[in-house]
Amino acid sequence: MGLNGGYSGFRILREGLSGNRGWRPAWRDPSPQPAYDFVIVGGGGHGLATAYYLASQFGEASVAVLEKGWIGGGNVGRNTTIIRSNYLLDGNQPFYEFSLKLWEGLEQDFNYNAMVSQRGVYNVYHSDAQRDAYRRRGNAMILHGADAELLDAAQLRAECPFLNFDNARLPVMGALVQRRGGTVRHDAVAWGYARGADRRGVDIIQNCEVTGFRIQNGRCTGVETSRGFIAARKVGCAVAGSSSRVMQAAGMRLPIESHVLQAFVSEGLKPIIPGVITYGGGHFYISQSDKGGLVFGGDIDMYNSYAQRGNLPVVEDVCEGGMTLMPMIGRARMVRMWGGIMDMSMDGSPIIDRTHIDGLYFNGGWCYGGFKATPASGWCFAHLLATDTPHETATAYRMDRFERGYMIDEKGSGAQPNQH
Amino acid sequence: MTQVNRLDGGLIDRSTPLGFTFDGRRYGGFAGDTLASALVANGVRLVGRSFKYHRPRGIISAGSEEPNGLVELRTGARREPNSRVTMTELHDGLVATSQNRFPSLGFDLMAVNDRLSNFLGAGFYYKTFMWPKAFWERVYEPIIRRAAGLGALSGEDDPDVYDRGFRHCDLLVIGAGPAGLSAALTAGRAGAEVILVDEDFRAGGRLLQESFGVGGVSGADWAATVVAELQSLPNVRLMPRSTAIGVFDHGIHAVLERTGDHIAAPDAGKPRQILWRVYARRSLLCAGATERLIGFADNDRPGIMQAGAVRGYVNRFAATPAEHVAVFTNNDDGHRTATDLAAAGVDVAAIIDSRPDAPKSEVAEVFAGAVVSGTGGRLGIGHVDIRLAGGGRKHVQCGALAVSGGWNPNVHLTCHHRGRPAWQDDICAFVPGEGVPPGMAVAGAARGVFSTAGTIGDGQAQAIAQLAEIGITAAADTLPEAEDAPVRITPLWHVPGKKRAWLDQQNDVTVKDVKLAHQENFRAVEHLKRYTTLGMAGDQGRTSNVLGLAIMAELTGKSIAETGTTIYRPPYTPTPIAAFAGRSVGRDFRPTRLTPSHHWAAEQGATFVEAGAWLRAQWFPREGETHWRESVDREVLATRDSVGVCDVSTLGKIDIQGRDAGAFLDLAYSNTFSTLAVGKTRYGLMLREDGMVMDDGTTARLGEMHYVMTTTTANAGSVYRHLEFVRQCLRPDMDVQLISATDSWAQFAVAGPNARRVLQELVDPQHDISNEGFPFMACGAISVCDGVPARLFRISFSGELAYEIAVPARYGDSMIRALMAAGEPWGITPYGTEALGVMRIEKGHVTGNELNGTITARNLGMARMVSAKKDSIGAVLAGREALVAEDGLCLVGLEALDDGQVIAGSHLFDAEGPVDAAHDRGYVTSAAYSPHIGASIGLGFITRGAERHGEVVRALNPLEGRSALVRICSPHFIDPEGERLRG
Amino acid sequence: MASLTPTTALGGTIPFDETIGGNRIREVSDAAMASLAMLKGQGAAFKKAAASRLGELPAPGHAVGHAAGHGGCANHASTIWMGPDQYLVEGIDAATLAATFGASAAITDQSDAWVRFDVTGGDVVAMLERLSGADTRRMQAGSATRTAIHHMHCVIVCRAGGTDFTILGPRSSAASLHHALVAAAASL
Amino acid sequence: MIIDHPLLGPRDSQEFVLLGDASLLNRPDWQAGNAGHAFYEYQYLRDNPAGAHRELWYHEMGDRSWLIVTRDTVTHEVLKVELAADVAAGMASGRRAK
Repeated sequence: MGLNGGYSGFRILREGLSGNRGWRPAWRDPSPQPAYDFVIVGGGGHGLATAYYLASQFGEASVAVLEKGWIGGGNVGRNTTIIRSNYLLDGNQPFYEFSLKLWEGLEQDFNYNAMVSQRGVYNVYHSDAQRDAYRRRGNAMILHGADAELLDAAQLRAECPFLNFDNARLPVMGALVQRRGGTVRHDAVAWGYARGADRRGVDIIQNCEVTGFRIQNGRCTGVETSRGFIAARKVGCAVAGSSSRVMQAAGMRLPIESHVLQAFVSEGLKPIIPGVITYGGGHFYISQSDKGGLVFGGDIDMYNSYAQRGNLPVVEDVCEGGMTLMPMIGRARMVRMWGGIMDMSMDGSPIIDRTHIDGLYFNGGWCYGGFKATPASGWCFAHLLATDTPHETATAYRMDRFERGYMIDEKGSGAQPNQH
Repeated sequence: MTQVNRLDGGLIDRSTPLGFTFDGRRYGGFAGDTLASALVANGVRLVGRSFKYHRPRGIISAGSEEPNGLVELRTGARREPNSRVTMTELHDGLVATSQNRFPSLGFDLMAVNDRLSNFLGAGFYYKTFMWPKAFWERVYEPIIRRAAGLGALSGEDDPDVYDRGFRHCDLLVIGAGPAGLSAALTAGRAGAEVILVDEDFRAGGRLLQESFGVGGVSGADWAATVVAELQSLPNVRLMPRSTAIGVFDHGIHAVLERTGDHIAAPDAGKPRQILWRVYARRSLLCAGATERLIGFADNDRPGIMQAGAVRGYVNRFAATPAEHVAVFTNNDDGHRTATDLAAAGVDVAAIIDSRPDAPKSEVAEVFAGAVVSGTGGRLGIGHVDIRLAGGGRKHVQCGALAVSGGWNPNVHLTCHHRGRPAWQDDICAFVPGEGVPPGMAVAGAARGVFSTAGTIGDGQAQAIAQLAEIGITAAADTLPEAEDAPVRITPLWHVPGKKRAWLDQQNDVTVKDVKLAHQENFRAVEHLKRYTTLGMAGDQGRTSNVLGLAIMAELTGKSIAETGTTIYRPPYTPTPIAAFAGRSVGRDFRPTRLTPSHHWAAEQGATFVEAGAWLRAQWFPREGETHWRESVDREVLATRDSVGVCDVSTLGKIDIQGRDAGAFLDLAYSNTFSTLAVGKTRYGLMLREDGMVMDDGTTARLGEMHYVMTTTTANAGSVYRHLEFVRQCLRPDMDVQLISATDSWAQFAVAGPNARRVLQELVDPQHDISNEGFPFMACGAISVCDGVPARLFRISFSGELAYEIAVPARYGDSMIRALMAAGEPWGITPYGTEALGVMRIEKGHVTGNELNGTITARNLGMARMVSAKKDSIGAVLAGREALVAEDGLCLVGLEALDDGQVIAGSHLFDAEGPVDAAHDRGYVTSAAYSPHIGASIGLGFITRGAERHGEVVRALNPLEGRSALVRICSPHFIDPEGERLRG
Repeated sequence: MASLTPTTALGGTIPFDETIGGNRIREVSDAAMASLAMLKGQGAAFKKAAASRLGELPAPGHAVGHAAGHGGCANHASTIWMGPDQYLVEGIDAATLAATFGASAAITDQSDAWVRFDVTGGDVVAMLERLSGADTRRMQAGSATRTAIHHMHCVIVCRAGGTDFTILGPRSSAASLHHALVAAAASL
Repeated sequence: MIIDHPLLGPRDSQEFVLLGDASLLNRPDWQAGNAGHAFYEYQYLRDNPAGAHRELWYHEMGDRSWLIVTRDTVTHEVLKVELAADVAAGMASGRRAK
């Protein structure tokens, strides 16, 4: 793509000097065509990334993304912006490491500054047993080619002196650190993929709700939508949060429950938190945005919900953890709390697989880990859609793993979604 | 400095003068002032700088919506960044400092951004800083981050305490303005339990800020009379300085009470703030309304304020923003400001009324159909440029401009369940719409009823209706006389022009930014917000959202109703994180459980360790021991050589009684317990339904219908919950009752060759505890020390001849002292959790390190314990393909070769061959130095482990650059035949 | 042979007793307590035994004084409803109950399972408001509820409305519960 | 949230621990021919409705009852609360009747 239309510092200067009249829409608002080769249901991060990679990596030209509301309005628009690949299990680690590598080259790839900021992710540990478990995990990361460091209390104190080393209910003993982890400006990810896909010919169709699948003798031939029937050679669903609702239209029951995860942001403050810090003694993690807001969260609300809002007990639980780990944030004021709907799967890991219906593909079960997975999820789903074979890093994300006993259970909490 | 802008009258207490400093300069004010009113009275217009362009900023409001008047309040560890001056009650010695400027508020170098604004429009940063790749983190981002934020945290621990509280009521009234006072009075007189909360320190709301009377007296006096009556009613609780910040499910409201913010610092032990959880059967939102500004060129200069706020400062605080004040309005409200200013002796320079049919005014020249096209002045407004109806221009000098663009009802709390406000054309504002939280009603200005008489009447009517829903009858009283003017407004959102017109003054979002967002197809309100950051500042759009979306509606040609709003979320006003945490912080984050021998152990100088909720003795250092290993090795050897004692009271104990107790256990455990003889104990393995091991422990049968189950310390609670699930949800037909007995008993493990000898000193003689009379795995109710009831279990975690002796918890302290005394001849040694851990590893007993939730009985080599003859939880799914694979993981012992070290968390590889993820064979779960064996040993899981005893493998720990050769062996390092146990 | 001497749940030999502001917080360490649970199909025998020894059984959310001659549960000898068919009996030891109920009930000594604090005074409700979501303002003599105080599972028994309450908590958490009560009393 | 306990009246949901879908009461027959598949569906598959949802709550900080709460997952409105033991007993007797 040439300078004209592309984004750059030079372009900003040129536009600035000519009254910024030259900026074009970041994406078009086309009307749906009667038929596409690929229809992606869901204009969230994963859906848009899937369309982007179908076009950019697999040369597919006839692709539509159908979004019932506004794009980026799902969990990509309401998360805590963390990226990392600090996973333990063989089924997960390579996939999230692949994702992290994609993050590292993403902005140049889609010509949009999503502010990928690799300031490190600290997982603080509080007991010998927890340290041993983190050591096992850190070793798994390294063996898979990711980066990991194990800090003791003194090393952690040097990097995060504000942690409550002296007066916490559970002692702060050290941390497992992934330096390449960090944060990304979440909305920009959706917009960057949307703009990149649009420029490669993908139709992004907002305010177009999928109401059903047209299935003829075991094959999915398209989708019924609020804007009429749209035929498709292949239909891919990336609607995490609403997976059960949508796939029910195809007669499927999923190993997934929908739960609400709350997140919180403070007023803008001068920089004080170095990276992403996760409390191992409770439910709390925090980072600081480029605008200065403390962005933090904790555990899900425990009950099934589609309401995109939570309740007070979890707010208090998160702040209790935060105040215990870093009492300096006490006088920082929260300005907003919100909730997103998570596809909580039965082992805490996602599904990227075909379904029992030909031409219908499923991507979901991301729990609260979906944001960091966005690039790899899009790439791997595009790979599956385009080649009908799973990407090498996503082979474990099968639908049938539960019946056969191949769970990918990082926490070991078993078939209880609200425990993952 | 004299208070140059102080007027006569007002609701301040001139008999109590107060001193404060702003940016180091001393000023004076009075009790009843806010920091904002004191600054206004002292003629301070410039109070801050905007986020992006560092434009000079002045106070624009008199309420909690203030986006500009943000300061760092207090000093040291109590510094509070971004504190709104309008909500800060003045106290003597208050210290405030301006934010986000360098070197000074008057001269801010970062103001250069303002010159570059053409290049720094909405979302500019998404389009650049991408090349060269490495520069983002190294160069660009650090610069952006340095510019981030407004105020700064102190970086020190918050020294104050915060309370949480819980209150119940029939009716929660939110807001003590005319509507709220009227509603509370109606409900209070009806005898209902009423809670009235208001964010101000003085009840009255707008009544305190307006000049017109109610029922023949001033609004303030009427409010005071109502408050007095409410205070006399026992069923009414008034909560000033209390903000309803959130509405949650089923009538739960979060209310933040500021009990210590109006003084320099709270007294010791007293909370700075209390976060109340108010359980309200019904609630009534009387939150009033917020005045809009109007977008016009340079409308952000200090001195430009809401017209209603100007009235508030004049009437309530006897302070005028300037000697000469101009008014710009699109509705009648601006004229009230002019009238009140004049009445207070302030010169009204001009009334610019955009309506061609503007009313006349006694107090100043009215420019009907005119607009303000621009302003001038350095660090504050000096004049306004007026574009007259006919197109002519006029230039008017003024020190302040009072702007009224109409009023937005404060609908925010009605949206906390994702409700959507509805547009009401006649008042040009959003009012509560669909999805108001169940149980909530809205009264007065918060639902667009703006006249004083209207709000008082509406408050009463809504209160009666709300109470009727819960069966409480309230009577309507005759309402006081009050002004009842209609709303007369002609919408004007912004004055078109080339220069920048501000919408969100904190985040520097201008009309131009909205136009750019539209141009780039960020047209959905959520896209508009996220792309331009409109409404993402501290006020969450309370002063800017409606203007922004009205302009977007203009651009798209849609109506404002179609354009819609973004969602208002809790909290209603910014709330300290500490307030949500209350007392559950630091060491009190969660309760601490102490063992019955805790005080004794502390006397011995034990080192303690957190074991879940418990605090346990980790080891007992002795004189001269310099390293913990010395203590632990000594404790292990002493136990194995003679006798040791350890407090094991933390293990969960569950009393299980009933005719079906045995059958119940057969279902809950994978192995069989109904066949266990009375007086015997058996090891039990408990699976989750998915076939993974949930917990293990010994269960004793004390009687035909009576078992006592032991659980691991960590799982005591979850196992009890699981058993209740089995009892109530799966087998309600069974005759079985459960009760936790964990805290009832002080239980001590007495282990080692001399264990029996020690116990014989204490067990009452009638009980035979000889090897024959009380063999391995025996249990029974006995008595010790002359009749103290006790329980004795002959079980061993250490692998030695061992007992667990339990006495009622009250005797625990005494019992450990008795055991130490009785054991003295044999050199009895207390041991802690470390030695316990070493000995259980030596014996190959698994704990949480092994039972990580992904481990099956088969992995542990206990497949035969899963009975196929009966139904037991987990048995079926344990048979799945992957879980019975031939090359599955197997528990093994690991012994380091040539003085190497086994490290938990290492991964296991074949001794020769590649070391990468593809060749990962397993991992080390537990490790310890075994003084008994004289080597570093461990437990772990490795594929086909059962067949590989004797094989040497590599334990790799690249995380710490370590690698060791270890020999696979049986997990039973000690006494594999179990002779010691039975000795 | 050695003889054993009891300590209170807080670990002392004499129970804690302090007045803070308008509230007295007193540790009670000498009360016998036993759990009483009806066994399946034993309803008739159970109720008969209950009638003979305890009199009336409390309804859910209530406690009923069982010692003859005293009204309500103010005498701290009462039967407290704990769950369906489950009660906590104060002031009668487990052995006596076992003798009374025979095979109709499961009985477990709970004298050492709990730490007990009696809180009395004019500001007790204001203090409890800072600790528990239970509507203690409306609790009357004979109201009893199991609830959470600072993440601890507790039982609140009202002996006299507004002024006299008993709080039972897990014995091993005695120190934490005590700290919570004292802090709440001091924060008023 | 408030759970209207059938015996104790309105209680703060913070006193409860939530397990999940009330279908966990329908534990399959371990001896049935298709037990493996039946247990898989029982343990792993969920309707996860957007609307009325029957779910298991345990009154951990209360009377230790398991409750079946019928709750709307979109509005969070609680539609019905029952003692799980009563429901389970009813199902058992229903089974016997067949």
